[in-house]
This record gives sequence, structure tokens and C-alpha cells, in this order.
Amino acid sequence: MALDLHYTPDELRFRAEVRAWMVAHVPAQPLPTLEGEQGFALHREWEKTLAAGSWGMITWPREYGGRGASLIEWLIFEEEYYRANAPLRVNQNGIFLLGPTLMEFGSAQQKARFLPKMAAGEEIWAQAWSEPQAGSDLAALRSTATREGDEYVLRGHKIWSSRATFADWCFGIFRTDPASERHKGLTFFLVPLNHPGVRVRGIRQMHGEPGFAEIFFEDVRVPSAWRLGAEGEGWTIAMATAGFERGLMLRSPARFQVAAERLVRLYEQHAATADPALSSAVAQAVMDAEAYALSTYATATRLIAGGKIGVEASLNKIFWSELDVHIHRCALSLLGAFAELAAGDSAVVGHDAWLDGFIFSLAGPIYAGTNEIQRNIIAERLLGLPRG
Amino acid sequence: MALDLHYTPDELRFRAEVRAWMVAHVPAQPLPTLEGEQGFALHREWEKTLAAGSWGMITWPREYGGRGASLIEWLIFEEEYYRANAPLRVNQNGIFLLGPTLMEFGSAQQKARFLPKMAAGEEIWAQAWSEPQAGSDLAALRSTATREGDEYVLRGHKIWSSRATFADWCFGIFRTDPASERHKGLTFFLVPLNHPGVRVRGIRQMHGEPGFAEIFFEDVRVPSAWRLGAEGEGWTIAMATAGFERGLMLRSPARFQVAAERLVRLYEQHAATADPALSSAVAQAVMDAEAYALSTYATATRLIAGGKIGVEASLNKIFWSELDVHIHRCALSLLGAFAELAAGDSAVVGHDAWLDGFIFSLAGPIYAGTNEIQRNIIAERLLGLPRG
Amino acid sequence: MDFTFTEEQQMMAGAFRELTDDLCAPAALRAAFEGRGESSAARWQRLTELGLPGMLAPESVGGMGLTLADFILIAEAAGRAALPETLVEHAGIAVPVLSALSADARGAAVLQAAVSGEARVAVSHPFNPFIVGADQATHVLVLTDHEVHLLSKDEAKLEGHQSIDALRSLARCTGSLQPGTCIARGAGASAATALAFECGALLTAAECAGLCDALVALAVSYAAERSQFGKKIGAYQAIKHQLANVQVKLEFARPVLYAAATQATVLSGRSRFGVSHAKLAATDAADLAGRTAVQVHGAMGYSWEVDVHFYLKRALGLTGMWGDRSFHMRRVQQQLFSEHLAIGPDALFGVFKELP
Amino acid sequence: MDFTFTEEQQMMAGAFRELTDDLCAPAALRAAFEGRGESSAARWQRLTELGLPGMLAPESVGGMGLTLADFILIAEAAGRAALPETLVEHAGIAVPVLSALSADARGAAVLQAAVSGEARVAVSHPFNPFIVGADQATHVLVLTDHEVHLLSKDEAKLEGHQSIDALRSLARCTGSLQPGTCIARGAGASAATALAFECGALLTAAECAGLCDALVALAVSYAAERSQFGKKIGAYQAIKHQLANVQVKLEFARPVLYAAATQATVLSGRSRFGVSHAKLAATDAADLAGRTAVQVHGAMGYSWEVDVHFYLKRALGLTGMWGDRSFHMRRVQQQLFSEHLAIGPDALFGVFKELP
Repeated sequence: MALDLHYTPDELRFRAEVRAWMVAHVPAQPLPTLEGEQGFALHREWEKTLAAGSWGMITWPREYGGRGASLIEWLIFEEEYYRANAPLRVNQNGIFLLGPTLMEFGSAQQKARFLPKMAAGEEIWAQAWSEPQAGSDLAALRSTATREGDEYVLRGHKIWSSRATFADWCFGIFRTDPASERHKGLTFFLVPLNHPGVRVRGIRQMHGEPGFAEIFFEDVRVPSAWRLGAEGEGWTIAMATAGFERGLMLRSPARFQVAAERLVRLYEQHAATADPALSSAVAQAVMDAEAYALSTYATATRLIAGGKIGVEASLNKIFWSELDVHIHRCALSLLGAFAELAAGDSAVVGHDAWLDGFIFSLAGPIYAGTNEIQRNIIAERLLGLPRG
Repeated sequence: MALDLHYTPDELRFRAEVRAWMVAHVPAQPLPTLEGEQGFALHREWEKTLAAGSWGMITWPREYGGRGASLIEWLIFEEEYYRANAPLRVNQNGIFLLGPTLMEFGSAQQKARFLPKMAAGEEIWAQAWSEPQAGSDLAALRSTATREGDEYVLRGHKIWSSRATFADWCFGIFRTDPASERHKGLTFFLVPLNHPGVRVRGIRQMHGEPGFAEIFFEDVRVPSAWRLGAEGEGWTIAMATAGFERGLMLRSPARFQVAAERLVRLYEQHAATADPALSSAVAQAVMDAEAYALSTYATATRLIAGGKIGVEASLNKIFWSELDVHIHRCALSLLGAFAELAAGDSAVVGHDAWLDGFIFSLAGPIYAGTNEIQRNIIAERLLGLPRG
Repeated sequence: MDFTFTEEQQMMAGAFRELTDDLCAPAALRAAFEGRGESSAARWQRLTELGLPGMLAPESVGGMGLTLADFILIAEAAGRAALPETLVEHAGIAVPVLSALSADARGAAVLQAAVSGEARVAVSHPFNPFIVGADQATHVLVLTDHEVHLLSKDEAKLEGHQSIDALRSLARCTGSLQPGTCIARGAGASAATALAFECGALLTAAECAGLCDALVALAVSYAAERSQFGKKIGAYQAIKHQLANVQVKLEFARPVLYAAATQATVLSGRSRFGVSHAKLAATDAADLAGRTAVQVHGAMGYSWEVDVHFYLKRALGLTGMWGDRSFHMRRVQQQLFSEHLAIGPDALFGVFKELP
Repeated sequence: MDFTFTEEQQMMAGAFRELTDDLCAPAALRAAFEGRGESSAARWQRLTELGLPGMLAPESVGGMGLTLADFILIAEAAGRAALPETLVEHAGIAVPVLSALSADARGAAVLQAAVSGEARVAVSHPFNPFIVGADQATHVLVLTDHEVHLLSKDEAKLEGHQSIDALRSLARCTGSLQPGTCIARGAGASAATALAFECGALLTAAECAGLCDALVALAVSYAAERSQFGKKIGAYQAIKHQLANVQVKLEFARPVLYAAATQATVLSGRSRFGVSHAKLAATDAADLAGRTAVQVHGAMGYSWEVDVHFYLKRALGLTGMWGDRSFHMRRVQQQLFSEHLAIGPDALFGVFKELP
């Protein structure tokens, strides 16, 4: 039946199962930030705990450690995950981005080698996309891979690599055809971060933790078994990965719904002295979080019915990233003079880390394709306006 | 003394004089819209009344019918003018735009011929800038003026000409050098609208009145005495005129302060049921109107001290036009279901014509150079960003 | 859980859109604005041929027995076309209310005629100062908190008012209500009045979403064709990004609208929140679309000659009806801050706080 | 009516800006953030050499006898430089308060030392939960609604707190106030506390305007140099228009700030409106500037390696102090809707309703 917005009995049972597991397993105390060494290790442990319960990536096929769950079950899982205040996913580059990419483009051996360890949380992956001269303009990259026999020699300098400081492997594209330009002649590689010639240097983010890293490749010899897809196919594969990044998985609406709910509680504590406009701004945050959730359910049913995710990924990117900034700006406004307190200060009200969240939210309109680029995509591909 | 924000005794006396005159002369009932024939005639009468009191354009030199007033006196005059709810200026193209242009570029004969009648409100002027293919891109215009002996023959099609439906004269630029491109080879002409070959056709605006017109020039023969400046100097002169348009005179802050004050009264009537955010939005309108006024006083003192108006004209344009839209959107929100009532309907609350004002405000971000163009100017000329 | 429309729903909406593409082509709207062209009665006849007036009436009276969720795409398309006929009020509000009150003989008789399209029913509601479309109606359904009356056009004393949208006739009932026209009293009447409000707010929201769509389409087609400074204005980021921002608003208003359509008639705290959310989201989108479309068109957009103003004016009228922005924002806040409506990731379609 | 600064005022500000260009060059700030480089005492010494600490003290105690309007450009430049020293609190708030309360011997003695810069005075105010810069102060001036106390660093029991801005030390006084440290009581004390609030709000607004300026400058210089897709990113309208919008906010905050500086100490309804307006306008501009500067820098802007975060964090701290956004917006609304402050075109600098 169309527009039937009720969960099935199976979906309700599934929710109950997730909820029970989360109650039993989510750490009582929030883990330290995964941008630090100790926090990273604890988040790694949590991935293993998830995997042990077969909750690592429920939409994956059972053969790779998943549950073959539907997208609706995935959304329910995420709702319960965020509702339980479970830790951030240190494994997200693997399970959300590289995993689906490997399933589509990897050889049988590669799938068998990489996917189970990824699902088990045993190998944590970093992205190695960007380069100093190629930010939003990914096709401008310069790192090279030169074939020598059955090996490639990688040379170059990647940057803004999230997780790389403490991760095990990275994936990225390199220029295999030195005469090529822009999107041609690029090839996709998987490289262990402890491989000879690979050097990782953390980049501190605004809040002071090394959430980014640079990766230097100095004559790094890799076997062709670590090449994903054919030579020259790198751009196509990378675009597929970027599609997964902008797609349904990575920005669960539950995250924003939980934040909006906390914002309502915060507002209630400050209602008597707040700018009257904040009551409407907070209400708008709740509405937008729900709009994003409803839109995600609509996209999920469309995908289940065989649809493809297209330009709505760009619409989503703009909407959630602006919503996230909006929620956190409201919160800082409500906190007034307490807003500037660093996380962990004894005078911080509650444990909601609004300031860290605000700083984090500022990255939203930038990464995975800046919102300016998303607006170009919407204008050109959805509305059909002429290219610049 | 610096930052001395007090009026001098002379300025206070001047204010009292303006106030007394306005009380005695401003029509008790608002005039009908100047976009209609009857309203235009009544506004023409009002210009004559103003001129009779030497209030037509107080900053003009006495020899042309002005008072040689200072810019501070001008601002005071405008404050009292709007405070008295005096009629819109049907004469604005003449006194604010062409008048100063003539004083700078006109011959002695031209000044003597045109300025006194302009100041007296006897000849009302229309702009004839834009052409169908040249909107924001004025240099793309195609109308021509061909020299034949001591005459020129004008041919072409001007559009978006405000006031032209009922005005007496128009001014605009025409291409005198057929081989020229863009800003070169243009010449500035003054043409009576009842001259043989000139045909004016009103264009209805959104609200249904012919506030714009098209002007067709069909082999219009004009003497060279109606050419302003030299051949080929048209662009320079037109840019000077446009500078006057964006400059200090045309958008008096008093207009927005009066509107903001009325908005506060409207809010007070609806406070009990309004979206709480509207209280802050209304307060913001008042603050922005005052900010614009303060900025204008600052610019005026700078000009008095010998400064020139430059890129701040672009800053002003964006600020007042967005403020005007903001004020009227707030008002329509407060009016709720009554907002859509046409002017003159018996159920319209008060006589504040908020809906007409809203429609009018939508033109603000467009005319005198769209706000997009103003932002380019600010970015390139004030901030020094590279040209597109 | 299924968030798609059926093929039937899409076909029905598609057929209606085809019809309105013809009935409400810019030239036709312009003619109607100027009192020329096809008559309202002729247009109404063609809507009737599709069976639209009776969509939400039971099959027993000749209707299609469908629900608001089936009608929402029709309302959206009516907005997109700036349809001058008040099909949405008639079929989306009056007919369901009359269906609910069909125990009354007078009501039942008019319902029959309303389903066939022979009768055209305008709606008076305490939340709206004006009745829309009364001049072409045969009846006025007058809803109050305690009584519902059904007046023939002759029985209703109407005072006309003028909207800035000349295709939208406004009126007020000035006469007092007589006992003879009453078709429901007490709880039944107040339930009908409450129900009508939710339907009205939801469906005008859908119309606004449609208007937003139309405004974006106008602006896009102008921007793709008009050149300034040597290139199409639609190739400038300043234009692209403004239009993309409108589209984002529209795309995130639609699922809200569709979800609210499935529950608007439940009359719970959540359904009221959902309907208000839909009205706010859709009217916000239409407001931004109207201003952006004018800006993209430049001076053209400010003129009568371009079609933008038809849609902008309609949106302006619909935004104030069935609860204005302030009403719905306050209702949302009341649910959140006073009624403590359950929100959060497990409360979107119902609450599961009781699960283990 | 003269809305310009004198040559003297501009020269003073120019000299200070030159000094801070040196003291607070990005490398110097970065060193200070990491606890390296020049000491705070050394920087303070150089500020003292310009006579800045005593600008607002009477000439009789060695000060310059100037006013807030003279100091406003200094505060703006301190913000623009993200100066780590709390010169603004010391010279703009503590010194004028001590000057007003110099009848007290203890106050008079510290005033003398504060004017020379030998003493550094931090300010505790009931509207601020934290004292800024107490760790480098020699004294803490504790303002309350009924009493003013002046504590030496030893007398003040301070509990440190940590701002996200590592160059901004926060503290709270935890000890109870002893009679021996009191320098004013009653009306004099409450007047001083009220005066300090207006000065604090105004001067942090000026600092925020300066921070906005610095953030725009950083973003502009990056955008003019960084290329993407074959051209400088500053040549894209998306970047240009965002930065132009920030500049518009800044340009219309400045005259508000300067006008408020001429009347902040009057303590009238209009002066309070003006100060709150200035705080709102300047903090809004700085907020937009911070977010825009991050966006223009892309991932760089989000990293520690680029200087944006110094200014963004400082603005974040200053926005909440001396009345946060909510406080000042409510105060403006109180003036408008409860106190019926005269507004309109003849009320900007005074009211002329009585004129004939």
C-alpha cells in the first residue's frame, strides 16, 4: 500500500532486538574522542564488540559479516544506535565507503581478503583522496603510480585524510598515466599505512586534535593485488565511492534528531531569558531534523523499489550540513557566556559537548564536496541550468 | 570636535522651519499613486508647491532654485519630509540624477535652459537607460544616434523607463559610433517625450499600474543642443548619473525609519498571537533602519569634509534594499490572512499599504544595478578579489 | 513502511496535470485575469469529467472513496497550475465534511450534487476571515465551533473583498445564521470544523509546494535563455545558487507534506505538529521561490508581462489562510514546549519508548 | 554634527595598530598559543609605552583624560589583532571605574599604578560568570550591585577555567568578599557597576568588529591566491558574494558602534538601546565572518594550521560576555515594546517631538 507509514511487525521486532542489545552493550561513559590515540583504540574495541553481535554493518551480505538487512531496518538500527548514545563509528570509511566500493569493483580475492576484516573492525581504513593542490577539484591531483613489473611504485602527498593518524590501511587514486590530464589515467589503490615508504603526519584540527593527516608516499612499492579495478578506472571508482559518501548511509537522520531533542531540553532550561527568536529557531531545528528523516525514509523506499540515488545526494548534503550548523548555533546562543568553555572544563553545563559539536559542524558544509559545489550540481543536473 | 553627534542651533532652527512648512502644506489625504494619470498630475502639483517654498531641492545652488543647503540639512529635511508623510517625489529623476549630472557636464546654456524648470517642477524627467537586450549589462545597448548636419537622428527601443508614461522629457545614451563596442562610442542625449517620432508605451507592473514604459525612437531628429557632453562621452556621464543614483540622495534613511516605526505599531497590535521570532525581526528592522541612518550621517560628514562617495554606494544599495524587503515581509507576516487584500479594499487594516510596499520592495534588489552586481563591485573594488 | 505513491495515484495526478497544463497555460491564466477566455464553468466542467470533485466521497454516493493521501498530489498540481477554480476547497474540504455529516438530509442532497460537480461548495471557517471562491459557488458550507450550516448561494449574504490575486475571489458572510440551514450541532460540528482546518492547512500547503515548483520552473527557463555580459545568466553562480537553495527547501517540504497527509485526520498532537510543519515548510519554500523568481527575472520579474506574479500572488494569499505562519509556528511550539510531544529518532511515525 | 574621528584619534589608533601588527603577527599569536615567544609581561610593557592603560584616566593621575569615543578605535584594533592582553578590560573598564571611585584611598593608589601600567586590573562583574585575564592581573576589581571591591591577586581566591581560546584565561572568584577590600557602597557602587556593564558591552562589540575585519582579510587573501578548477577561488561569485555579505554587515555595524561610544555612559534608555544594538550588530558580523572564513578556506579553515581559528574562537568568547545575544536582544525589545523608546527619523540623536 502506498504512503503506508507504519512499521511491519518484523520491523518492530527488529527495533526491539536492537534496543535490547544497545542497552546491554553501549558503554555507560562516553568514550574519549576518537581523534586521540587512546580514544581511537577504545573506538576500535567498540567496533569489535559491534561485529561480535553482527551489528557492524547490517546491510552487508551475511557472507561478509553483515545481516543482509533492508534499508528500513538500517534506518531503525541507526535510530536506536543514536538513541542509545552509542560511540561514533571509527570504521566508517571502511563500512560505508570502501566496503560498498569493493563489493561493486573488487575481485573475488579482494573481497575475501578485505571485507571480513573490515566488518569485524579488525582493519580500520583511512581516505587518501585530497592533495595540497586538489581540494574540491579532485581531478587536479598529482600523485603517481608507476608500473614496474607486477608492482607499482607510488609517489606523492595526500592531505586532509581523516582517521589516517591511527588507522591501518588507506585507499585513494593515483595517476598511472603520466601523460593524462584531469579525470583520465587515474587508478585506485589500497595501501597499508605501515608499508615501507608511507609516512603519516597528523594535522591538528581547530580543536587541537589530529583529526586529519597528511600521508607522504615515498617510492612505495605495492603489488598489483592492491589495485582496485583496472588501470585508468580510478576516477569512475572514486566517483562511486563519493556517491556512497553522499548517499544514504553516512549521515543518518537519527543523529540530527537526537541533537534536536537535546536542543529542546537545553532551550527549556533557558526559555525565560532567551531571545524570543530562539524558540522559533529551536522549533525549526526539530522540524528540519524530522524533514530530513522523512526524506530519508522516502529515498530508502525508492531505493528498495529499485531506484538509484542521484542528485538528491547533493540536496541531502546541503540540508543536513546546514541543519547541523543551525542546531549548534542555537545551542551556543542559549549557553551564552558558558558557550566558550573547552570540553572537560568543570563549569561546562551537562555533558553535551555543544562547543565541540559546533566546531565539528563547521566542517559539514566543506567536506564530501563543498556546499558550493553541491549547489552547482543541483542547478546544472537537477534544474538544467547551463554550465558555468 | 570629532564624533560630535549633536545638531547645531542653526540645524535645529532649520528643522523647526521644515517641520512648520510641512505641517502647513502636506496634503491631509495621501495622494493617489503617481503611477496613474490623475495621481501623476497631483504629484506634479505637489512638486510646484515644494518649489514655491524653495523646498524642491535644497542642496542645489540658489541660482538654480535651491537653497545651497548642507548635506546635514538635507538629511534633516528628509527626516521631516518623511515624518510628515509627504508625497513621493515624481521629480526624482530630475532633481537627484539628471540635475547633478547637468551641473557637472552641461554647458552654461543647458544649465540655464533645464535646471530652473526642473527645480520648479515644471518639467518632469524620465530615465531612458535600459534596452531589451541590455538590462544589468548597460554597455550592451544598441540604440543609435546618427549625426546629420547639426542634428542627430535617434533610432532604437528603450525599456523599464520609470515615469515615462506621463513625464515630459527623457535622458539616455545612444551609440553614435556604429563601429564601437561596449562602453565606447556612446553619447548622452536629452529628448522631449512629445517629440516627433518618440512613442511611449506603458508597461504594467506587478500591481497593474504602468510604472514602467517602453520608449520607441523612430527616426527622431534632435538638435545637437540636446546632446550632453561630447560625442563618445556618454558612458562616463551615465556612470556619473548612476553614481548619483546609488549615492546619498535617493534613498533617504528617513523612509526606512518611518516604515520601521509603523512596523513597531503594527507588531504591538499583533504581539499576542505573533510568531515569537517576529518580535526579534521587528526589533532588527528598527536597528537596521537606525544603522542605515547613522551610516548616512557618517558618509555625509565625510563628503562635507571633501571625501567622495565610492564603493559605499554599493554597500548602501544592498543594505537598504534588503531592509525594505525585510520590513515589509514582517508586516505581511503580522497581517496574516489580511495581507493579500488589495489596496483600497474595505477590510484593509489601517492605511499603511503594506502590500503595495512589499511589491515595491521587491524591485529594490533589482534596479539601479542588481544586488548581485553590487556584491561583485564590493568584492572586487573594496575587498580586492580577482575579477570573474 | 512504504513512502511511495501507487501507480494509480501517480496516474490520477498525471492526468490532472495534463488537464491543467491546458486549462491554466500562461495565456489562459492571463486571459482569465483579464476576464477573457474560457469561463470558470467550462473549466469546472472539465475537472468534473475527471471525477475530481468526488474523489474523497464514499463510493456509495458516487465518489471514489479515496483519502487525503490520494488527494495530496492533486492539490500540489492545482497549486502548480495556479488553478483559478477552488477545487481544493470543494473536493478536499467541503466534500469530506459533508460526507461525515451525511446523516442530515440537506447535507446528503448537496453532497450528491457536490460529488457530481453540479454543486460547487465554498467553505467558511472561523480561522479564515474570508471565504474563497464564493462567487462561483452554488453553496457555502459555514463551519463554526458549535454548528455547521449549509447555505445555498441565495441564503448566504455575501460581501465581496478584493485580493491582490484577481483570480481569487474573497467574500465574507454578513447575514446571521438561521436554524433552518444547520446540518450539524455539538460534538459532530466541532469535530467537522477541526477536521476541516487540518485538511485546509495541509492542502493549501500542498498548493504552495506546487506554486514553488512553478516559480522555480519559470525562473530556470528564463535564466537558461537570457544573456547578460556575454553569457546566459543561468550560468552565473549567483543565479544558480539562489535557485538551488529554493529547490532544497522544496525537496524537503514534500516528504513532510506527504507524511502529514497520511495522518492529518487523526487529530492528535503529532498530526497537528505534522500539518503545521507542512504548512510552514511549504509556505517558506513558496515565499523564497517568489522572491527569487522576481530577482532572477530582473525588471521583467517585476512587470505584469511576465507570469511570475500570478504564482507569487496566489502563494501570498494561501500563506495567510488556514492558519498563518504565526499560528502554525505557535502550534508547533506549543506541542514541543507545553505538550511535550515525543520527538527524537524513534518518534517520527509513532512512539516506541515502551520497547524493552 | 560631525561623524568623523579627529586626526589625533586616528593617529593614536594607527600607532596602536602598527604595534599590534608586530606584537600579534600570526607567528607571534601561534607562539603565544603554544606557550612560546614573547611573554605577556613584555607585550604589556610595550602597550604601556604608548600610554594606553591610562587613556581614560584623568590627567591629574597621569592619564590622558580621554573618553570612550577616543578609545573605541583602540578596542576595535585590539580585536582585529586578537591581542592576548586584556587591555580593553583594564583601560576601558577598570580604569574609568577606579577613576570614578578615586575618593577611596585604596582605589586611588591602585588607579595610579593602573594608569602607569604597573598594576594590571581584571574585572569581575555580576553579568559575567568568568573573569578574563586574571592570571596575568595584579588586582581584581569586583563589581556587584551594592558594593565594589578591589582585591590584590593574593586576596582573590581564583578558580581557573578553560576557554576554547587558549589566549583567553578565565577564572571565578570563589572566596567571600571581606569588608577590608570594599572601595564603594550603595549608589556609587551600583552606578559604577552599571557603567562598567555599558563600557564592557560596547568595547567587546568593538573588538568583535575588529575580529570580523581580520577574518574577512584572511579569507580575502586566501581566496585571491588559492586556485581550484583552473581559476582563483576568489573569482567565483559564490565566494565573492559571501564575503561581500560579511563586509556589508561590518560596514553597517561600525557607525552604530561609534555612535554608541558617544553616549554609552549616559545610562539612558536610548544609550542602552544603542549599546545593545552595537553589541548585536558587531557580534552578528563576527559570527558570519567566522563561519564564512572557514568555508572560504575549505578544509584548511578547519585546521589548526590556518589562523582563522584564533579569531573565530576569540569572537565566540566575546559574544557571550557583557550580555549575550539574548540579553541584548531582550533589552532592545524592552526599550521598543515596553519603554516605548522614541524611534523614527527625528529621534536618532535626540527627540524633537516638541518642535512646532
